Amino acid sequence: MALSREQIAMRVARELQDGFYVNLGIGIPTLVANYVPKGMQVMLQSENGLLGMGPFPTEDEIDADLINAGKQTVTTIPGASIFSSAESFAMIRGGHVDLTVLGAFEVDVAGNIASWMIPGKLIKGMGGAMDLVAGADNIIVTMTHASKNGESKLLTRCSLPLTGAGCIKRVLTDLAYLEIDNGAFILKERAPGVSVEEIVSKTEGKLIVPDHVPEMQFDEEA
Amino acid sequence: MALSREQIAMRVARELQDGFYVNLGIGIPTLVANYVPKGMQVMLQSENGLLGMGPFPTEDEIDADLINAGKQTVTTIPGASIFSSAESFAMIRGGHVDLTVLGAFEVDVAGNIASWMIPGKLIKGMGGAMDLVAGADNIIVTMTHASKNGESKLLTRCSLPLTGAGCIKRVLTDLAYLEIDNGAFILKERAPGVSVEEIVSKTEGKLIVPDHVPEMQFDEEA
Amino acid sequence: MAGFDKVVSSYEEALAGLQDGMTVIAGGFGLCGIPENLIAQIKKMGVKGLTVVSNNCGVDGFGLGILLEDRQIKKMVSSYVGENALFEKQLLSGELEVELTPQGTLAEKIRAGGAGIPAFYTATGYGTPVGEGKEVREFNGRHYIMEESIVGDFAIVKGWKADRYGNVVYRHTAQNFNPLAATAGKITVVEVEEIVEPGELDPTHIHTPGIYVNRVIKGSFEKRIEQRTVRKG
Amino acid sequence: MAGFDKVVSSYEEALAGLQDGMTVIAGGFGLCGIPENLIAQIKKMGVKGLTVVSNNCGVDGFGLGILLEDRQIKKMVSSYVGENALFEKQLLSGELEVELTPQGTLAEKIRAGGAGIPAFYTATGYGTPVGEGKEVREFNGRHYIMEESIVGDFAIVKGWKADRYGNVVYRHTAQNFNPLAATAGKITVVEVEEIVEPGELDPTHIHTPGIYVNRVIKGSFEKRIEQRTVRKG
Repeated sequence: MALSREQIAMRVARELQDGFYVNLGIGIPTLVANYVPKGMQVMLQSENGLLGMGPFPTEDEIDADLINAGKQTVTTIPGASIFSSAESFAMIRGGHVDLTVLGAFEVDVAGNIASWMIPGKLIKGMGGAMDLVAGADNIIVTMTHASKNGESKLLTRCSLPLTGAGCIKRVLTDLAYLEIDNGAFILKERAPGVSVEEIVSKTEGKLIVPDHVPEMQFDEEA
Repeated sequence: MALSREQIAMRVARELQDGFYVNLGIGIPTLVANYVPKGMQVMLQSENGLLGMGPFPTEDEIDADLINAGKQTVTTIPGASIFSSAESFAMIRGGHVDLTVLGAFEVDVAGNIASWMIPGKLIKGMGGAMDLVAGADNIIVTMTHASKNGESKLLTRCSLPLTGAGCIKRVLTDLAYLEIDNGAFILKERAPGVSVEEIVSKTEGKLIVPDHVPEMQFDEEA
Repeated sequence: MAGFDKVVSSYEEALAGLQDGMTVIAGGFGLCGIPENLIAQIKKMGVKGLTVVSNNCGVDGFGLGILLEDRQIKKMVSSYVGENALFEKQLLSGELEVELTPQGTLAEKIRAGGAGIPAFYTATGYGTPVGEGKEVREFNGRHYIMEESIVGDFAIVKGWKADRYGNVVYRHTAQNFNPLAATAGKITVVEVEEIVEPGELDPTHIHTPGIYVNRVIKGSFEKRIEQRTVRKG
Repeated sequence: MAGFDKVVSSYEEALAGLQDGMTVIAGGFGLCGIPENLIAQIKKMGVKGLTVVSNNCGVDGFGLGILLEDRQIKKMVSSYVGENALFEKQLLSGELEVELTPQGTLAEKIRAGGAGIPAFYTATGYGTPVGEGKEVREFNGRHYIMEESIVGDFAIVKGWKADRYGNVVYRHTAQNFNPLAATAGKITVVEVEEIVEPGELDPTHIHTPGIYVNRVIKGSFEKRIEQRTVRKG
């Protein structure tokens, strides 16, 4: 069965390391914060100028002057710092963020990513995504493997305007965890109960399937 | 008679305007701060990261962490701000400083200035001077008109390595106040008791002498 | 008004000189830290043909969104259109010229404008539509594109407190683009919640030194929240 | 040391990994805000062939000047030589390679190094020896030269207070190049007068966010004054 939003977040959370500074994009990536392993500390960077983002505020704590990059009201943790957008992207562009998690419309075998525009139909704008993918060595893309019509989003070549070129090495979809290397997707893990065949059929770009593809395990409630 | 250091500072001070942000170089320029006209406010910028420099401290006030660009212990005035060297030169390079006063070894008719190096003999380094002359529209150079041997320092072409090219429009020497325009020095004022002939003889670069060259007046004690 | 006292008493005075066709850089991220009263004054003045540089364009009916209603904006330079239906509509229909600029590049372009840096290189946008037509250059084996700086005829800024000399501090993440915008306006206007006397702000805590600021005005602010998210207490 | 606790307890640990031939960026201006104990530790370690990026090179016998005595420095990148006889002597004799860099350009090169900007344009130095061999480019009718960024293997920084997570505040003009250096070291080491717990520093007053900092150590400081100037009380 395809992973739930929560399971995607749980699987991403396994890539965290103690002491990581992490930027989580809007949507599913935001949920990763709920699954930081016990005893591990990570610090969340929000590109509007906050390092050390805390949980949502209580009704009493709400402050219009304290939001994250998703424009949600948030809090700070002890040891947080707040700064300008130039400083925030100095951190991002300068490669100081340890892990970036963000969504996408499409990725391809060359590590290209498209996430900000569907010509003639939808323009969200790139926000900070282009800076994040250009600045990070360590990016995980979370997305659905195929559209509702079954069309693959893991492509030979992205069809939509790019967010970044050649910068993506790891993709977690609702069906599989894949790495991108040397012009191909490499199937590393599959979602519980999802067959290799289904993944193959829904992956348009070149896919390398190792002899053994372990199934993800989720002990926790999701 | 040639102007004293104090008289040079007094004459420069007449170019101040109320509300000016001013950067004063090391040496004579520093003295300008002593002659700000009564009722006028100027704010001194020191390129090591201080806007709103106050007078020297008393013995009790001395603080090793509070110095100016000349490495002298100073104080701050109410309304001062302190920032990094990058921010300080953002101000300077960005043209936000209203007036810069600095010394020089040589200037020439093209508005070039040399102030940081005598090959094989002396290297002070340019410090912030190259940024100051590149960033300011409004610069006054203070210097002696000629060397002790009588060699002119106001030249057709600077002989020493430049600090900045084509950036100087106003020069105050111990003998005269001159403007630089269209490839020539224009003699605007002469020091009390100094003849036009002496200035002509000590100016190597092209000099335009108007029919009337007023003598500077110093009412104040100097 | 003598010396360094930059306080003005009316929004008319605060934006005096703003004319049709000018470029305005606005601080704020989403609806957080936006100069809402200065924007309302621009609407009231009715100036047209503006180029507005701002990460977002407010929302329908609030913030910069209200300047779209009467087509006062000719061109937006922004990174994000997402939460503003009228903005997206005018963009898709071509009524509004939009220069979509990555958020970090936008921040750096404004900072550079204030800092006398005419252009810089960044890897952001290389190989994407943002890089099209821009100079590409390799440093240490990686590709970068050249981005030019931005300066504004006016910068409109929302601060928390300012002293009379125009030194400004921002509150929490309402800082965002505001200190950058403040450096890059030929005329920089800051509206704040509180005006204090020079000396009341700690010199090392000042976010925007007064040298960048031309006018200061005290306003009162709605501070609308875009995404009200809470947890149980 | 788990999570974000970056405090180390010895200067040996603070500079572990520093090797011959590395590039070290040092904060400080004159003798103000210099990481004096970290410099002393470099002398003690005896590493050689260093490239040191610092606005000044201390004075004879104090600050970075002590690294000149045993020729530990191969190359200096500085804006000012003026107050250091040994520095000027080694420079004039050619024993020491010196890349004289305008102060504002030096500050911006270090900031750019930390910020992922490989190069930028500035008018500073155009038409002077500093501009020789550098690309010249015109923007809006004015000439600018291209300057490339600087990164260091180590950055050594003097702060006032830091929390355990490496958030740093500086005192008065001891700030200077320190926050820039802090961003540009592959390993950034900050020595401070006081270490506090996370949460004790106001988030909006932090000059160097902890993300840039790898190690923090508490030291005691001589803080020598270069030009002791006083007025009568």
